[in-house]
Amino acid sequence: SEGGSKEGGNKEDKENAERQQSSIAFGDAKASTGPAAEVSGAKPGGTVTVLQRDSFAHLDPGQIYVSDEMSLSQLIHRGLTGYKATSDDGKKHEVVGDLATDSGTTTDGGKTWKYTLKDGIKWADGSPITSADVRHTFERTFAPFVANGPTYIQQWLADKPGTEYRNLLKDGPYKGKSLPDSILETPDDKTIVFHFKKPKPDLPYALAMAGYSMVSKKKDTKEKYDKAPMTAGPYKIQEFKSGKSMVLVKNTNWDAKTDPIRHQYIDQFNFQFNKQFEDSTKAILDDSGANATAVSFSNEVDAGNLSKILSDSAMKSRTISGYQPYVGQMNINLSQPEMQDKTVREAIAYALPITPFVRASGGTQAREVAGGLISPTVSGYNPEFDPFGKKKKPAGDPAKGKELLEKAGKVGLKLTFGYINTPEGQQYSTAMAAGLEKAGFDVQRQEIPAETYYDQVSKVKNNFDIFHTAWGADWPSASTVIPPLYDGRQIADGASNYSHINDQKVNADIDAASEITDPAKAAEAWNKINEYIVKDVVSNIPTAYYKQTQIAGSKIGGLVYDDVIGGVDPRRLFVK
Amino acid sequence: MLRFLLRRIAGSAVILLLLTVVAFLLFFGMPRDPALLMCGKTCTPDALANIHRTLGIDKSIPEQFWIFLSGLVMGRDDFAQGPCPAPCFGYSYHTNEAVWSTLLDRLPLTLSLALGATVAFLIVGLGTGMLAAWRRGTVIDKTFTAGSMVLSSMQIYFLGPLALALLVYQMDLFDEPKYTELTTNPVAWFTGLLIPWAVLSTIFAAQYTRMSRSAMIEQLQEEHVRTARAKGMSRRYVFFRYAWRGSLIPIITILGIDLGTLLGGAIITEYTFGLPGLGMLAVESVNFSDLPLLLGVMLFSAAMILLFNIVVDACYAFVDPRVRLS
Amino acid sequence: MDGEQEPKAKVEEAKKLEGRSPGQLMWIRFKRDRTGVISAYVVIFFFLIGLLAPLISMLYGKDPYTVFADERPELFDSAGVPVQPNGGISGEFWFGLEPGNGYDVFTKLLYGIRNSLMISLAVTVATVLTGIILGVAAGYLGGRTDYWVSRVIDFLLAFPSQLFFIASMPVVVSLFVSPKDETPVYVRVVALIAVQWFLGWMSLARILRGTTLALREREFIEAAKVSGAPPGRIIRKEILPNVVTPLLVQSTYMLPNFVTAEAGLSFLGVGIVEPTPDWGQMFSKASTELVMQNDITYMFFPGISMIIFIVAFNLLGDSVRDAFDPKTAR
Amino acid sequence: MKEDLVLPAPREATPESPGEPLLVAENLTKHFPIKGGFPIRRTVGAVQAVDGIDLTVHVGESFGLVGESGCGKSTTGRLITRLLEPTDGKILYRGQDITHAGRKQLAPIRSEIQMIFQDPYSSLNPRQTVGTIISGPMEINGINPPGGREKRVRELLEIVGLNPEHYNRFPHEFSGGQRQRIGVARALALEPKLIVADEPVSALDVSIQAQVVNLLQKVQDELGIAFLFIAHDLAVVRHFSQRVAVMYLGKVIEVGDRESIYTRPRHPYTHALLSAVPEVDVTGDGEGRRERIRLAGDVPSPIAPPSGCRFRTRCWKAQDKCAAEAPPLVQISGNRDGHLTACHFPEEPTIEAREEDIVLDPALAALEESD
Amino acid sequence: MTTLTKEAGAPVPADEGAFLSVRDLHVTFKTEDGPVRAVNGLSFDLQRGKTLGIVGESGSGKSVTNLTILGLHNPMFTTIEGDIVLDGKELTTARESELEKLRGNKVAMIFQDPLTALSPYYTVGRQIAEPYRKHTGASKQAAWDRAVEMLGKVGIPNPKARAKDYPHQFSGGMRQRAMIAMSLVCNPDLLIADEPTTALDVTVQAQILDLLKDLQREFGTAIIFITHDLGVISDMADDIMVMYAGNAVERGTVDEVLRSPQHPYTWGLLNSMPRIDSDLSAPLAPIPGAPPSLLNPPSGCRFHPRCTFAERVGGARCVTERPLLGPDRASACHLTAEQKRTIFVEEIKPRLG
Ligand SMILES: Nc1ncnc2c1ncn2[C@@H]1O[C@H](COP(=O)(O)OP(=O)(O)OP(=O)(O)O)[C@@H](O)[C@H]1O
Ligand SMILES: Nc1ncnc2c1ncn2[C@@H]1O[C@H](COP(=O)(O)OP(=O)(O)OP(=O)(O)O)[C@@H](O)[C@H]1O
Ligand SMILES: [Mg+2]
Ligand SMILES: [Mg+2]
Repeated sequence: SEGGSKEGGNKEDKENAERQQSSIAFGDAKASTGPAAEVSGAKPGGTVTVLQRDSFAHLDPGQIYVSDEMSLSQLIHRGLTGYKATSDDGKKHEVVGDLATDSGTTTDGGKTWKYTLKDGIKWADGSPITSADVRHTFERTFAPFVANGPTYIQQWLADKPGTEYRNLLKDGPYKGKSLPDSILETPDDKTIVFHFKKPKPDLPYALAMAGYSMVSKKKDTKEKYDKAPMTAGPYKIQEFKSGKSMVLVKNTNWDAKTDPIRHQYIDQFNFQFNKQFEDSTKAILDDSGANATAVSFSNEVDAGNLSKILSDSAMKSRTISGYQPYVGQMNINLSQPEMQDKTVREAIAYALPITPFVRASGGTQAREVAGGLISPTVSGYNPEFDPFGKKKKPAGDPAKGKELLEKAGKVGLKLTFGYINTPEGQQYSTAMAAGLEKAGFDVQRQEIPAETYYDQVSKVKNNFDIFHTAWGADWPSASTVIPPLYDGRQIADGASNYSHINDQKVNADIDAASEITDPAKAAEAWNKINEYIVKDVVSNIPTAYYKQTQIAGSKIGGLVYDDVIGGVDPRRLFVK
Repeated sequence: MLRFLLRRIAGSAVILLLLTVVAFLLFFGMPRDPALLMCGKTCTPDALANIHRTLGIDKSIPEQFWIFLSGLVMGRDDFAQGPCPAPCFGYSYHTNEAVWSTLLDRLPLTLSLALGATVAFLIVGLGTGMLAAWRRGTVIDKTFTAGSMVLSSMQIYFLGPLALALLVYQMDLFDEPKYTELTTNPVAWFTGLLIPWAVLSTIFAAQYTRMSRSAMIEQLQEEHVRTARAKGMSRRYVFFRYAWRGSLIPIITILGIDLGTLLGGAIITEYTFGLPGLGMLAVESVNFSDLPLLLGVMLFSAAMILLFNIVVDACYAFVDPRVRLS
Repeated sequence: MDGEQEPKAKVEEAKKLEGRSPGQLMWIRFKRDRTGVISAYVVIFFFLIGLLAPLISMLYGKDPYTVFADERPELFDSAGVPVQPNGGISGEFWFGLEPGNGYDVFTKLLYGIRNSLMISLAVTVATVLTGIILGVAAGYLGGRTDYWVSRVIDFLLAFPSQLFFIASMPVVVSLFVSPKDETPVYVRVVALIAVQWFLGWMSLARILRGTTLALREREFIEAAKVSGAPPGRIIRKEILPNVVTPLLVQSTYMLPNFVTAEAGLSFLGVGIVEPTPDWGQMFSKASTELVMQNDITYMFFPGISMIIFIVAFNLLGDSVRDAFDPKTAR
Repeated sequence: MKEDLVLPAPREATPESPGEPLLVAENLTKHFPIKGGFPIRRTVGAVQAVDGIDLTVHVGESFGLVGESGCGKSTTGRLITRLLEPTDGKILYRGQDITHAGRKQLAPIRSEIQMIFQDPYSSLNPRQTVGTIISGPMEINGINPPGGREKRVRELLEIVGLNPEHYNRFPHEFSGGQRQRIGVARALALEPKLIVADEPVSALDVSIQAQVVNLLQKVQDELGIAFLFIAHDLAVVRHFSQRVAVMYLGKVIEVGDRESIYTRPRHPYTHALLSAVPEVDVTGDGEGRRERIRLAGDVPSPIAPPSGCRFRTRCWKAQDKCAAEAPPLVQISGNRDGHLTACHFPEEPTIEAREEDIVLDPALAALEESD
Repeated sequence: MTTLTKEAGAPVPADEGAFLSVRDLHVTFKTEDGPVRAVNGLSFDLQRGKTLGIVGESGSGKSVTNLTILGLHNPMFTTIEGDIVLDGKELTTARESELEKLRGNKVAMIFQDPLTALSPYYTVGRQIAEPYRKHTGASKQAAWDRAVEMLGKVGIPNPKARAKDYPHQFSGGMRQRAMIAMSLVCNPDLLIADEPTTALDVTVQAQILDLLKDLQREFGTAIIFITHDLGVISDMADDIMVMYAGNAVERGTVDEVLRSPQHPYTWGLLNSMPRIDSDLSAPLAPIPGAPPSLLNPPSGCRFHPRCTFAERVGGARCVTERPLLGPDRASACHLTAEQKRTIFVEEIKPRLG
């Protein structure tokens, strides 16, 4: 097949594109007042079984940055802000105040942000949540052991890129030091003020990340918090057996009136881990007993069952699908001397076959050949953009590649290709290598252990000429895509500018776009940068947009694919 | 006899100690730094060093080794995760769980898998082997011999996926293998392990058929068996009392090795069927450069092998009075 | 014993002055064993296939590295499953196409057999050499040497071998590879050989030690000693020729074990990896959802060929043993 | 246990054994350590296989060594050929001390002391041709006989009564008797002065035994080779040896010329041994019936041999003295020259039947009483 | 007394008076190298209470004959022809269950190597008690008591305690005694002793031989005694049968066979055997050559390749014609009776001294 987007359909593309035109609004105090609007047909009670492949490695909000933990976090943790669904299909959202009374107020174009805590908000043990907890939450993100969570706000507060922010508060709040009022101000029990050096119009988005949910100051047990955190959401952890199971029960100290975004219909969530995609699919299809109320937050339908389910009309109401925020891309390491020749990069771009990646990931239902670096879930997505004709020739254009390589006089160029050592990685990297070799490259595949893959490719001094990564927006704005990945001033060990692109124009445009407060205009600016990078710099070759299809038991109600979460929205579920 | 066992146990302890050393060295040869895994996206050299410190891998190898050893015997309380009573294998770098409890956690699956399969293949294998020996030269014998030859040449990584593909995916007769605690749901425990048991015991049973057949035939040619016949004992009696007893010795030897290996984690089986037992744990620990876990699994597996070596020796004594009384 | 009559025998003797050595006798007995001979042919067939793989694939016109999923996309769906039934078997692709990247299964199997057998053969050779050196030394020298060799054997036998394999493969590989280049296939191969060898020689050494110990008690060794033969000569002339029998028998049992063990490692993903064709790596492909869910045809090619090979080799082993030692019951 | 009595001079020449002493063993001892114990393995005891024996083999004579299974005959033979390292004592070959000589030091005399083994099946390397087997010793010792080794091998084959054409055959193509001949040929290849023959005929059929005995006799007579002839068959030893030593549990208990041992034995054990030999009465005259002695039980374990006289546990004459004191091997009164006996209470020098059978075996006694 | 019958031609019916009567027995084994004719037309009889000694060299078919009487050969690889009549009952065609009743009960056997012939896994007492229970239906306790009694009888000291021992705790002589106790536990009418003393030392052998003789006297058992050793046989047997290559070559009472042997093979045996009282001046006179292969036995008289008297027969009779064993006292040789007598008296006897 052409591997491309035949079934994906242009209709859907357009729909997405349209949807992204209207970006997410920041809600006011009214929008931030609980309780959340009832889900139609919902009734309380019942137990839901959640089948998950991976056990939760982190429960400490400060360490949460992966999607399945973020889904869980929706149920147990609360932050200053959160996404409120404004439609019943999971496609429209608004950022509102969660623990805070609104999504935040700024008076100076985003440099100073003020938040006020609601009344009656409590931890699961009944103690009130105060501004001291909020301060503690942010201060501890500087502690060395908090290594896995997001870093936006820390960097903004410290006004430092990469990991240098840690110097602002080396040991976190644990050795008696704290952030000065000039940076983080908590004048009373209810008020929190952030002071940034530069405008940060995206703060309400950032605060909605699971990684910035609140941590109890009193109950903070540092490393151990990761296994038994204090919670504030509608559910609390009754039991957690790592690698096996978890039980969530209702948190009686959670007050619906304080929460505009969550519901508490279900009595109990029973998580089971180690359920491979095939297992969970099979169990849910089985639909008897506990399986009728089974769902998975992150497991997709496995590749083998996918087409069967998609073509089964009876399954339609139980099936949800949509894009994930990830975009796959082949990074060309611009630090490598041979890669500094743009013609060579173009040769790679033309020759690189995308089909192997699509194939290895399960076909066109799981991956869609990408034109640009901005996902369809993010504001500013442009479905028409496809400078190397990948959508038409997903298997690559070796002839064109060869022509360019010859033009550059580099036929037989040694190309070190670092690939992730998983069965999929092996599969697509060999086929990609075969495609590139047809264009005249001498591809040296280098395996990289899967567990340390990103650590290795994010070293500035790595030896790879090309390697594949995927990046998902942390919130539906390209501001969480373009700057971390393509800002030339962000090149550092562990940072995400994998291709080491350091283009003056890109840098300048990023600065400019960052300060645009109108979301729609910002989106357009970001897209421009995206197109410039792909077409003119040729440092990153987009490969595919990630798609995902999930199913649930027939007794599950309120099943919605939430674009922001990139999967089932667990907050709205109920048992029919 | 008791002395002999004590000596074997002492010897086993020495071997375990050496094994620990080797595993330690092996780990330090591994081309990855476990701290990198834990360091996350925002790793700085400082953070890395900090993790090294908390993991204890900033110390010299002998020092770490010594700490590990003393922990095994006396327990430790210098972990951030909490006190760690003996036998303390430390905490996993990756999951932060106590290794010992992880091992115990994974053990029931491996135990169920190994023992269930063992029961099946012993009954089937010894039964068919003895039947073939009893009916030596007949069609039954020839069928069993040929069948066991082919089946024993099968590999789990072929028979397993084949069984999965045919029984689970294509014909949909069974669920995919999964593990449920016996105490939670005995029926689910049984059905969930049925295919792995069947596959494992098919291959093993075929081996035991061959083995017990040839052991029986060998025994039947023993002179003392002929004496028993000359005494007028019936063929059945001679077969089951005299020949069988002797044929047990080679079988016990192999069974000891097999059980030791199976209980130490049937890596390929667990991998094939996606069962999270000790074997899988081993693979995971290698993948994550998880030294404490790796050491734990290695020692555990080796201990199993050694334990069954000793059990085999004890069984010899049980079967053969010459061993018992010497 | 073939009894012999001195006066009469002289006539015949003129005809066959050369005696028949035990080896020749074994060969005669072996040739009479039909199963053994057929098995031997099958085994030879496999080795020939391995040897001639490049030639065969040249004649057949394909190689195991071409990504047909990209070359001939019409034959596959977007997930890389051949669209035609039976794994895409056709006049062009005799054994079909591999789901995924769509390699040609026929050539892949040929080369897979070639690589697997090469590795296993190398392991066997290494093992046999080590087994001979250590086993014979321990058995013949006895005392301290024997004690330590035996302890080392005990120790290594207590190793959880598979676990050790998967744990040590990355380490061994990393010892050889410079970070710049692709891990050359030969490094993986050498590592595979080394790792399997490391935990593979003990049983043979143990058997040879036993044999040597028994031989040492045999009176012909004493006869040599009484004549003043130095130990070197005794080992070379008296012991080594006599361990050939157990050696040959053991090797015929060992080699198929190494083949399956090597395949097991590649199956687990620590042995040979894509795109190098290998038996075990084909099994690992065969056990993917893609194959199991869609079309299991692919699974049978590595599976059946390996079963035939192992069965033939085991039968051959039995026949070799019977030929050497006609007493043992079968 | 160690013999600490003053020993009579063993080199005394007797009329039956002319010639120089060729090989002298003094207080020859071999203890095999038994390992065991817990937790550390150590030596916990010893098999006192040979416990201080004195032997002299003269040039050209055949010296017989008899005794029951396990009494240390083979060990003695292997000590003398230096296959084993003696625990104690001395071995002199032509006056030269070879007790602890290394392989190199032994080299010059290696060719002079050869061995013939018991088991015709295990004494020949199954993987070598007869030619290789017989020429092996020559090759090792660098002997190049005129006309080449092959010619010499063919000669040797002829000497031992085999077809020289058999040169290229393998041992498995021969019968037991023929193999034993090959063994003899191998021993002869180096033209030895002394051959230690460890039960060379006991594994052979009666009809073949005589072939080999005759061959050995021929070899001894014609080539003047001395033999240490080990056997448990008293009749064969009598046939072959001029002097005979009787061993019991690691000790020589009686030694003397053939005549003395077989017709005038003094030690009770020698009496018992001779009386136990089943005889074929071919003449049918039944005259001169021999005594009948039935010992009780088997030979005690050499790990913990009885104190004093080792035979006392099965001896009908045993008294307290026997337990306390080990009798020295001396020429007791009534013995001829060179006939030494180790006994406190020796028997009459005759093998004639006594008035009453000596039956020590309780079961036999009971059964016979009931008749 | 042994009665002797014509071998070839019409088989003579079994002797009515004989307790055991073997007629024209052929035993052939199928082997990989071809059929092995281990016993080739053997006939003999045995009276109650008597001892028949069978001598012959290794491989002459002594053991095979006696295992055939007990029906212990594997029928898959063995063909048995001829008749074996024990106490009026035909054994070659008897069913396995009938044979089982017979074995250990009416006919018992003692094997050469008591170490391998006793099971290492069960106590000596149990192994002795087993056949007793089976054949007499005695209770466990009664059988055990009987075993202890038998052990005492064969001279095991402290039999009560030793019955609980395992064979490996016994010495060689004691094991053979236990073996004898086991064979006699059911008072068999026929005892087959297959080289019961070959593995033992002379002093122990003498004990065991005496024991057997005494027990035979007490129980009145008929014994077939197999051995290589003429000395032993002259001590034990009433009658002697000499076997060579699957045939009986000479038969008679002890006195007849040992004092006036008629067959060249018997002469050879006597001449080649050193005796404790023989004349030392005469060298031993071995039988030349080696025993024949049973796969491909010599034609005619099987002894002819080794026979020094074959020329005296004249012609090639020895090579072509198989000599028959006459009835009663007889030998299977083509020499005339006169020749045999003169050769023995003039050439053989003087050497025997
Ligand atoms: N290498 C050895 N290690 C330990 N014990 C030994 C060894 N060789 C012999 N013995 C013991 O020494 C004693 C004497 O053995 P030896 O072989 O000399 O007896 P023998 O008289 O030759 O007996 P046989 O007639 O059975 O050959 C026996 O008890 C035997 O078990
Ligand atoms: N089961 C069998 N299969 C094939 N050949 C056999 C079998 N049993 C015995 N024979 C052969 O039959 C012949 C006679 O054997 P048998 O055991 O009767 O000899 P024997 O006279 O008892 O000898 P020995 O004195 O050595 O015990 C031998 O050549 C032997 O190889
Ligand atoms: Mg000996
Ligand atoms: Mg026999």
